[in-house]
Amino acid sequence: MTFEIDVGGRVRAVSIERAGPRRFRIVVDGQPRVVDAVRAGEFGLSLIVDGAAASRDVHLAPDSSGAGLLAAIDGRVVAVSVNDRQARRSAHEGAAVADGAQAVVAPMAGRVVRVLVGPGDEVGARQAVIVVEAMKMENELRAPRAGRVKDVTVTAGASVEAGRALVLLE
Amino acid sequence: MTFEIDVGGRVRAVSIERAGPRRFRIVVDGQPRVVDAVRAGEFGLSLIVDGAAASRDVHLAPDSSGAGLLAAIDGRVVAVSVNDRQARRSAHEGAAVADGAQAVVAPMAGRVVRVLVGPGDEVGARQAVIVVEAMKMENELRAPRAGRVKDVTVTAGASVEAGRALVLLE
Amino acid sequence: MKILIANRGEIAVRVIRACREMGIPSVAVFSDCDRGARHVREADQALHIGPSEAARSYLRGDAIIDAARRAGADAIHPGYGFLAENAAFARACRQAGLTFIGPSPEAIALMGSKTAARGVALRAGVPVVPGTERPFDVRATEEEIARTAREIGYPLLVKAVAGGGGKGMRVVEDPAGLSDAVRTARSEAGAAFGDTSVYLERRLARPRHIEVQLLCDGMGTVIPFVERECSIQRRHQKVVEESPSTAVDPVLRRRLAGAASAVARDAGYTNAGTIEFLLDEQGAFHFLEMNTRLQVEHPVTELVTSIDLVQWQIRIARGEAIDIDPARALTPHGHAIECRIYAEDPDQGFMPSPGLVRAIRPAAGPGIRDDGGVSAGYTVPVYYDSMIAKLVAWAASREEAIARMARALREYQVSGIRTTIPFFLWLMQQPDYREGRYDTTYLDRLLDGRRAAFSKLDEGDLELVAMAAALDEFLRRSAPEGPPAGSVRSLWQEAAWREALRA
Amino acid sequence: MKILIANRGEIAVRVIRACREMGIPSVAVFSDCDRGARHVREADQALHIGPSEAARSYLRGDAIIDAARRAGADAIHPGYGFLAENAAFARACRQAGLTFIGPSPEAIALMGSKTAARGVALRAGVPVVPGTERPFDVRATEEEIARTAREIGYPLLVKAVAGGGGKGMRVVEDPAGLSDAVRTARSEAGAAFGDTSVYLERRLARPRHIEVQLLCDGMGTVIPFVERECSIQRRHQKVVEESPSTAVDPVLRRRLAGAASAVARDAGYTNAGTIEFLLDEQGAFHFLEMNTRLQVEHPVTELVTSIDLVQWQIRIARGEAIDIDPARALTPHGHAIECRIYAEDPDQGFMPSPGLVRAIRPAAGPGIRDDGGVSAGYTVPVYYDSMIAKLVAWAASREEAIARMARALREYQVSGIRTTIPFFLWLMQQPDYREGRYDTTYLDRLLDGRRAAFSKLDEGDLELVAMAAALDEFLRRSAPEGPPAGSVRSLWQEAAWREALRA
Repeated sequence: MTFEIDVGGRVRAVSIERAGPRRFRIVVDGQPRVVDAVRAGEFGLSLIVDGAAASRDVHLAPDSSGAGLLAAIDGRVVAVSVNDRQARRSAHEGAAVADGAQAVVAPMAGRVVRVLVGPGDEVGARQAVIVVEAMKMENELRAPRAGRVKDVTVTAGASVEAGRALVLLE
Repeated sequence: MTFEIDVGGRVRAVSIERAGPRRFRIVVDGQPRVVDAVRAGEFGLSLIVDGAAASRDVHLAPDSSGAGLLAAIDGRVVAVSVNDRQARRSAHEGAAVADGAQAVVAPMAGRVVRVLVGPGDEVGARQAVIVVEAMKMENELRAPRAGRVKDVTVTAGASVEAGRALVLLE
Repeated sequence: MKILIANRGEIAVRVIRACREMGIPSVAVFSDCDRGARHVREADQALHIGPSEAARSYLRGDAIIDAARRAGADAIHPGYGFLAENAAFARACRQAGLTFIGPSPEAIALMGSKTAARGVALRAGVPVVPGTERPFDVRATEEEIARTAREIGYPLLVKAVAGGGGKGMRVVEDPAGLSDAVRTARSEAGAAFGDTSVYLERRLARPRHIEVQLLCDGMGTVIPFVERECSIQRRHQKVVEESPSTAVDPVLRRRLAGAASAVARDAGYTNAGTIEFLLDEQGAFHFLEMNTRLQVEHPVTELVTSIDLVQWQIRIARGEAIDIDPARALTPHGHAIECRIYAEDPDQGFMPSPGLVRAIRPAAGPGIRDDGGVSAGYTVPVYYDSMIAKLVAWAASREEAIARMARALREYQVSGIRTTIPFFLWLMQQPDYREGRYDTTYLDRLLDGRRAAFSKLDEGDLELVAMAAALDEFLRRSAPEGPPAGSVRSLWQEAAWREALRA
Repeated sequence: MKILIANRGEIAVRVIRACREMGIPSVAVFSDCDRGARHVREADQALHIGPSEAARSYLRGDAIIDAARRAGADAIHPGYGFLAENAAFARACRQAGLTFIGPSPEAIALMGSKTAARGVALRAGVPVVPGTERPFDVRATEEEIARTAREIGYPLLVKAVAGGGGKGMRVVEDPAGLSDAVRTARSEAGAAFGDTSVYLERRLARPRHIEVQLLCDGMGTVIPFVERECSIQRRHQKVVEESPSTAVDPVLRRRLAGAASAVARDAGYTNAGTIEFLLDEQGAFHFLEMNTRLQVEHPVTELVTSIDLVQWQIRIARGEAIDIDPARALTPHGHAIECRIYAEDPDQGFMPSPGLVRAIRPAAGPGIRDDGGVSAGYTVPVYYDSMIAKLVAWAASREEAIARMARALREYQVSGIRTTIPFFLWLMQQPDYREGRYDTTYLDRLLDGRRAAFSKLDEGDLELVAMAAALDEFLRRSAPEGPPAGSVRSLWQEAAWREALRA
C-alpha cells in the first residue's frame, strides 16, 4: 500500500508491505527500510528501525480542529497529513482560501480588541491585521500573504466565533 | 431504564431517568437521588450528588479477564457487574462452577510447585489445595467452599495455562 | 475547617492536595465549561457557580460566597488571579464570617495600588524605581504630565495604578509618544480594572526580575525566602522561573530579604505574599510591586527550601504561629526551574490552542514535580488563562536542573492540542539561558523576528514521522472490521475490537 | 559512553532517565512480551534478546553481551535482579571489553556467598547474627548439624549460602523440625541457585531490617548514607521502605555507617552497594548480608540526601572520584517513604494480577516521585516480578510523608488490573505503622488470618459505585450508533463517534 504523507512542507511517498507479525518493509521516497512497529497506547506507535536498532516513539492524534493530525516525537510536534487530507494547520494558520481571496479567520472564540487595517490597505506577508483576545491574551492575527485588504467584517469590541472570517484579502 | 448492579455482595436495583443535559434522577433500592454526571476520560465518570454536592470520581474498566468490571473509587477497587453478567471476580476466585462440581482453576499461566491434597481428601472453605508459581511468586490456590477432592489433574512441576482446572471438588 | 477554593485549574488542584494532606475537606466551584475539569473531580464537594465567562462565574464573589454557605465551608482559598487580589471580595468574605486565606482586605487594598505600595516601600527605606509618587489626577494636563516625564527621563513606562500582568502599561521611548501612551493605558486600565489612574516610572534598561516570597503570621513573624528569578518573560508574562537566581549572592540575598520584610511589616501584611524587585545592571535593586497572594511560581521556592507554602497559608489563616527556621527559608538547597506549560502554539506566535486533550502523560521520575490542571478527555476552554500544567525540575545544581528539565520536557506527552513544550525544549538549549545571562528583555529580543519553528525536526525525524503516519493508516485499514453497529453496544465487544486494533 | 541496560520495567526506565540527563545514549533489550514495554520506547536503541521466559532473555548473559556489541554500547547497567549479582556475567562483560556498572566480579562472588560475606564482616570487626561460619559439607551428618544447631540455639534459620529474596530459607522452631528444614532448603536452593549449600543462623525474635547504602569509588573513597528502614515485609519481601528509620538515632546512625564502610573496605568493594543489618530488640545490630547492586528502594535515599545514586554509579564506573560531602550523605533531610505498587490483588491473598493496563494516571504534585515502568496499553506479563511502579513520597516529617503518601495513593489510577494500592492505603492508616512501631514480623502477623478486603467501601460508596455502573450502561445505550463498520474506517469518523460517547 502506498501513502502520500505531507510533513515538514514536503509530500513523501511511503509504501508499506507487511514482512512479519510486526515487521514492515517501508520505502520512503525510494529509500527502503525494515521497521519493527507496534501500537503503544491509544495514540502511540513504537518504531524500531533496522540497522541501527534506533527506537523511536511517535504519537499521532487528531488536532483540535479534528481535521488535521499532530505528530509528536521526543517532545516536538509537527502537523502531518495522510493522502489528500489537507495538511492545513487547522484554523491556526488564521487563513482560509476562498475563490482567489484569502480571509484571516478567528482561530477561536474571542473578542476583537483592535482592527489594524482598513479596506484598501496594502499589507505585507505576516503583517498583523487584527487583534483578538482569548484566554486572557491578546492575539495578533497576521496576513497569510502580501495583498490588499478587501473588507473588514468586524469592529473592535465584537465577539466572534471560531472560524469567522475577519479580514478579507484580495 | 432499570439495571441490576451486583457490587459488594449484594444486587441493587438502579433505575435511571434523564432529567437534563447531564442530570439524572436515579433510584437505588427505592432511595431517590438527583445526580449530575459526566464522563471524564475513557473510563472515568464524575458524579455530583445533589444535596451535599458531594463530588466523586468512579473509574470503570473491564478487568484482566475482560469478562468482569472493576470500579475504582478514591484508590480502592471493587468488582461490579451490570445485569446478568456474572459478577465473577474473573479467574481470580480460582473457582468455576461446573455441573455440581467445583474446580480450582489456574488464574494465570505458571508452574505447579506443590499439590497439597489428593483425591478423597476433605477440605474446608478457603483451605489451600495447590501452589502455583507465577511472576516470581508462589501462589496458594484455595478451595472456594468446603467439600471433598474428586480429582487432581496435575502433578508438581507441570506447566499450566490460565484457566486450566487443577483440582476438582465434589 | 472546610475550605472552598475560589479558583480552577492547576492551582485549585494544588490547594485540594494540600487540604487532603492536612485532613481538611475541600470544596470546588465550577463554571459551565469546567463541569468535567480536574479540580471538580478531585475535590470533596463541587458547586456550579455560573456560565463559562469568568465575569459570570469565577469573578462572581457573591456566587462564590453563596456556594461556601451552601457547602458549609468556613474558609476560602482564592488561588491566584480571579479574585485573589480583590480587596472587596476579601472584605465580603470577612463580613460573611468566612476566613479568607490571604492578607487582610486593608493590606490588599493598600498594596494593590501601585503608587500607595511605592509609598510604603519608600517609608520602609526601600528604593523604588524612580517615578511619580502619586497617580495623575484625571484632569492632569498634557503639559503637567510631560513636565513630570522630563524630570523622570526617557525611556519611561506609563503604568496603571491598579494594573497587573502587563495590562494598562505602555513603554514610551521619547516625548512624542507620551500623550498617546497615557491615553491608551488609561483606556485599557479602565476596561480591565475599572480604574483609569496611571503614573509614570523610569524604564530600566535591562533589569532582572527578582522576587522575594514572604510568609507573615498574625503575631508579627515575617519569614523571607530565598529569591526567585523570573526574568524569562514573553510580553511581560513570566514563562520560566527559577530559584535561586544566578545574579544574587548571599550578601545581596540578605539585603533583598531585609528590604522585602521591611515593606511587609510596614504594610501590616499577613499570610503569603511576594515582593517584586528589579535588579539593574549595576546590581542595585528597586521595589517594583507587591503581589498579595500565592504566586504561580511558588513551587520553585518549595523545592529549594522544602517548605510547603500552601499548607502554611492555611495554618496562618487558622491562627497558627509560623514555626520555620529562618535560615532554612533563606538558604537555597539545590536549584529548581519551572516551565509553565500553556495550551499555545509556539510555532504560530504563541497563539492559544484550546481544545480536547485526547491524552496526557506528564513527565515523572527523579527530581520532577508536575503540578497539572487537566486530564485526558478535558476540553481546554477558550475562556481562561491557557496554562495546563507547571513542570518543575529540581537538581543539586542549575546545570543538572536544566538537563533534567530537558529530559522531562522530552518525556511529556500531550495529544490533541499544541503546547509550549517544544519552545521550552528549545529555550533550554540557548547558550545565554544556560549561562544564566539574561534579563527581562532577553526573551522578547530573542523571539523578535524569529520565524523558524521551535519544533526542529531533521530529515531523519521527518522521515520517521512519515513512516509512522503511513503505518498508522496501514494498520487501521488492515484491522478487523469495526465494532458491531447498533443502538445497544456492549463494552466487551467494543473492548475486543479496540484490542484487535492494537496491531 | 553508551550504556546498555540489561533489565526491564521501572529500573530500566530509571537508568534511561539518568543517561538522558547525563547526555549518554541508552540501549534497551527486550523479550518477546516486552516489545511494547516502556523501557523499549524510551531508550535510544532497542534490541530483541529472546523469548518471554527470563531464562531465555533477561538472564541470557551471552545474548545481552551480543546485543551490546551490535548496538555499539561500551557499558552495561544491570539494574537489580536478573544478572545484577551474577559474578560470571560481570566477568563476561569485562572479557568482552564492556564496563559493568557495578562492583568487580570478585567482589560480587565474595559477597554473594552468605558465609563468605559473614567472614568478611567478622574480619572487619562487625557483629553478625550468631550462626555457622562455614556452610555444611554435603556429607555432613544429621547428628553433626543437630549439634551445631544446639550450640546456636532455637529458633533458628536454615539458609542457602547462595540465597536471596527468602528463597532456600526455612524457619526451625525446635529440634524436631531440623532435618526436614535442611532437606527442603537444600532442594529449593539447588533448584533456584544451582548450589545446595546451607548454613544455620539464629533467628532473632522481632528484628528490624535496617540497611546502609554505600558508594565506593576506585580510589578508596567509601561514602555511607543515612539508613533505610525496610522492616515492612510480606513473606520476606520488602513492600514499603523509608528513610530515615524511627529506630535509629544519630549515634546509632554513625555506628551503622562505620560498620557498613568497614565491611565494604574489607571486601575491596566499588560502585553502589548496600549492607543489610538486623537490629534486635535490645538495639544491637548484626550484619545480615550485602547486596552488590542498586536496590529497588534507592529513591528514598535519593530524596532525603538529594544525591542521585544512579548518576553516581555511572560516574564511578567511568573512573570518576566521588565528590560528595560525607555529612550530606549521612544527614537525613526530611523523610521519604516508598510503596512498591505490584500488579497483585491484595484482596485475594496478593495473587498476581497480570493483564492489560487500560489506563494509568500516576499520582503527582508536591513531594511525589513516581518511578513507573508501564504505560497505558501495555500488558503486564506473567513472566516477571509484578512490580509496575514505585510511588515515593517526601515531606519534612514522617507524619507528613504518610499523609502525603495516602493522598497520592488515593489519586493513583490504574484501570484494567488489580494493584496493591488499596492495601497501602489501608497500611498507612494502621496505628502501629503510623507510630513507627514495627519489625520484620509485623506485617505477616497483621495479615495472618485477616479476611476482610483492603478496599473497604461503606454503604454510601457501594451505592455510588452502583449508580456509576448503571449510568455507564445507560449512557452507552443512549449514545449514538457505533462508528461506520467496514474495512476502511477513518480516524475522523471514529473520533467523532467517540466524542459523542462522552455524554
